[in-house]
Amino acid sequence: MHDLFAIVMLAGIYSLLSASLFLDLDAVDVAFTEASVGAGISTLLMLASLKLVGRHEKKKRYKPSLALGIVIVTGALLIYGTFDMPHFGSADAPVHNHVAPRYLNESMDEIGVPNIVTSVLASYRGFDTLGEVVVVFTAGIGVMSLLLVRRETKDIEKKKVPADMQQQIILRVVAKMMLPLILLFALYVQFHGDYGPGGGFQAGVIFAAGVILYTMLFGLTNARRIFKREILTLLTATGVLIYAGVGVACMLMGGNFLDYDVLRHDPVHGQHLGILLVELGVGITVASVMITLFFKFTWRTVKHKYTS
Amino acid sequence: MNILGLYNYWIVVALMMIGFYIVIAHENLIKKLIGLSIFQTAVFFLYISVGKITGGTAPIYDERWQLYSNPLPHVLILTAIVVGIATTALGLALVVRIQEAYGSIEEDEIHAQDGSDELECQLEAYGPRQKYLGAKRK
Amino acid sequence: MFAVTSIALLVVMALALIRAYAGPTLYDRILAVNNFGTKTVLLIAVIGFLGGRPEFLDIAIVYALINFISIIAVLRFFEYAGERKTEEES
Amino acid sequence: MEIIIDTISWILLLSGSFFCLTGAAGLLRFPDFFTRIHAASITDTLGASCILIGLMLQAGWTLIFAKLMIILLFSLLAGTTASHAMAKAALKSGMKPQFLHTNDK
Repeated sequence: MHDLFAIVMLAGIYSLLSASLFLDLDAVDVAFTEASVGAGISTLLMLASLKLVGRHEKKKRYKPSLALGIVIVTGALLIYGTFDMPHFGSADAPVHNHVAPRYLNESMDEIGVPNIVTSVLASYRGFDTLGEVVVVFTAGIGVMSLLLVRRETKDIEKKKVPADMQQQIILRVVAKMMLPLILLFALYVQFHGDYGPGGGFQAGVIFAAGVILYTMLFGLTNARRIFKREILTLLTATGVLIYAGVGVACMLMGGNFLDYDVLRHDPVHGQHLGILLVELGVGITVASVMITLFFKFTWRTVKHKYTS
Repeated sequence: MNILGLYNYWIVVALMMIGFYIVIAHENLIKKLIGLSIFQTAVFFLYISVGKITGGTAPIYDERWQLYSNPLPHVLILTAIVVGIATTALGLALVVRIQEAYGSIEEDEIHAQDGSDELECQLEAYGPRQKYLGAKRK
Repeated sequence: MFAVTSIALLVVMALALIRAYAGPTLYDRILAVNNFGTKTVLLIAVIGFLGGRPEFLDIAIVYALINFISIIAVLRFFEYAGERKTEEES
Repeated sequence: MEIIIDTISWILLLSGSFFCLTGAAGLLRFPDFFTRIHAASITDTLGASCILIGLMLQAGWTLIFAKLMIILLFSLLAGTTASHAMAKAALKSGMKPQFLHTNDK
């Protein structure tokens, strides 16, 4: 298959399928993330960049038999390696006997949050998550500097709504109706993450998806009026600052870094407050980085359209 | 010992090798990125399937259930997915810049261009600067 | 009963997948992807009941949402990408 | 009462699966895009509604019911709109329905 568009669409299906598989393997939070990130944002970014690089792959004449050989040998070695692994679904595998029982048994007393994934993510392993948020932040900065554009010219600004979307009136009306619900749902996912699947990462991505929907249907200029570049940059940094700030606040109040017990008189209440703030920081950073990424790619395509 | 109980690892290995093959055998950079993400998903499957316990349920506390799957791999993979999209976006941005600089996203064409006009590139890199210095001296 | 429904949905998804792979035009693929997405939403809802924990319907909502957005994205970006190469896909 | 509700929901689930299957068969077997979108989207709407209402009856008056309701509304709204947008985009890109061709001859 040489049409990259079709390939990206099949990759989107693959993401949906793998998310269903995660759901079947009891990883609801992971399924949530994979559905919104892998199937949603990843496909969107791929499509936007296909618009820039063209959608046809050049045909190749030779057969890469050497590559096939390497792959088969590596695969055979890996399968040989699996013979020593614990069986699928067995409860006495080494993974289940290290720290996991502690998380499962004492999370409810120590943290007081029903969703154990959230409590591990934001509290037990909060330091890891801070690192991940910084990685997302850095990637946002990287894309910003790679796809830097010069000042916007005047004639582009006149073009408010994309031409092909002006025709789709029904689509635009329905999308306008749905937009508040999507943003509301994102907030629900954000603050319900303690009790069900969800949390800052997923909520940020869903919020960004709502904004991206608006951008696609009503044009970049309209979306830029609400989400100005300066505000987005500020928000990207603010999220990381909130996360790290909670950690520093814990230190100032006499605990360790990101040790939420000291935030309130009751340790469980402190944990609740800490997780809420930290997830908020994660959500803000992820949402603004995703929106920025999409804006950067779309902006390039608009520029291409007018210069070429 | 029942070997068939290991089928989850075989699926992971198969997916991983498909991703690996796409990365090394295809010249198109977008296809390479997709292969990379398939490889990535294979690793996610490995972690998540290790965390599954037969008869367990999702690790969200509820009175009706006693046995939960292991939450630790879920946490690791959740963050890994978000970091994965961040790196994919960075890769796509690089591909876009490569397309602008070389006019192609096929790896062999890029290499061919690099080989043929290496000298020109050097001239281009040094030429204007020398001119500028020369002008300054005058 | 849930098992019967979920098997039927899986069959539907497989058929949609064949259509998505076979094409022949890009719009057929988009249609198949859309159909696949809506069936996944239903499958997740049914599997929740099958597994005895139907609380996780948030995921199905996200699927429906993402499916809609990605269909719009494909339509939006495809029209422009079509402009560059005027050759119609056969 | 319980049995009646269960029976109704089973009938709805089964008929929903049937409609989805017919839709998929149409998607696979029909000759061109416009007939395929017809088969897929119309049977889809009915099938999805049947399955979701059947699940709602199983759930009873809980939060699950409300969430299923949201999914139903969303899929009715988004599914139809997406089908409309697809058909319109295809028509605008110059794709002609096959049956017009045969009638013209």
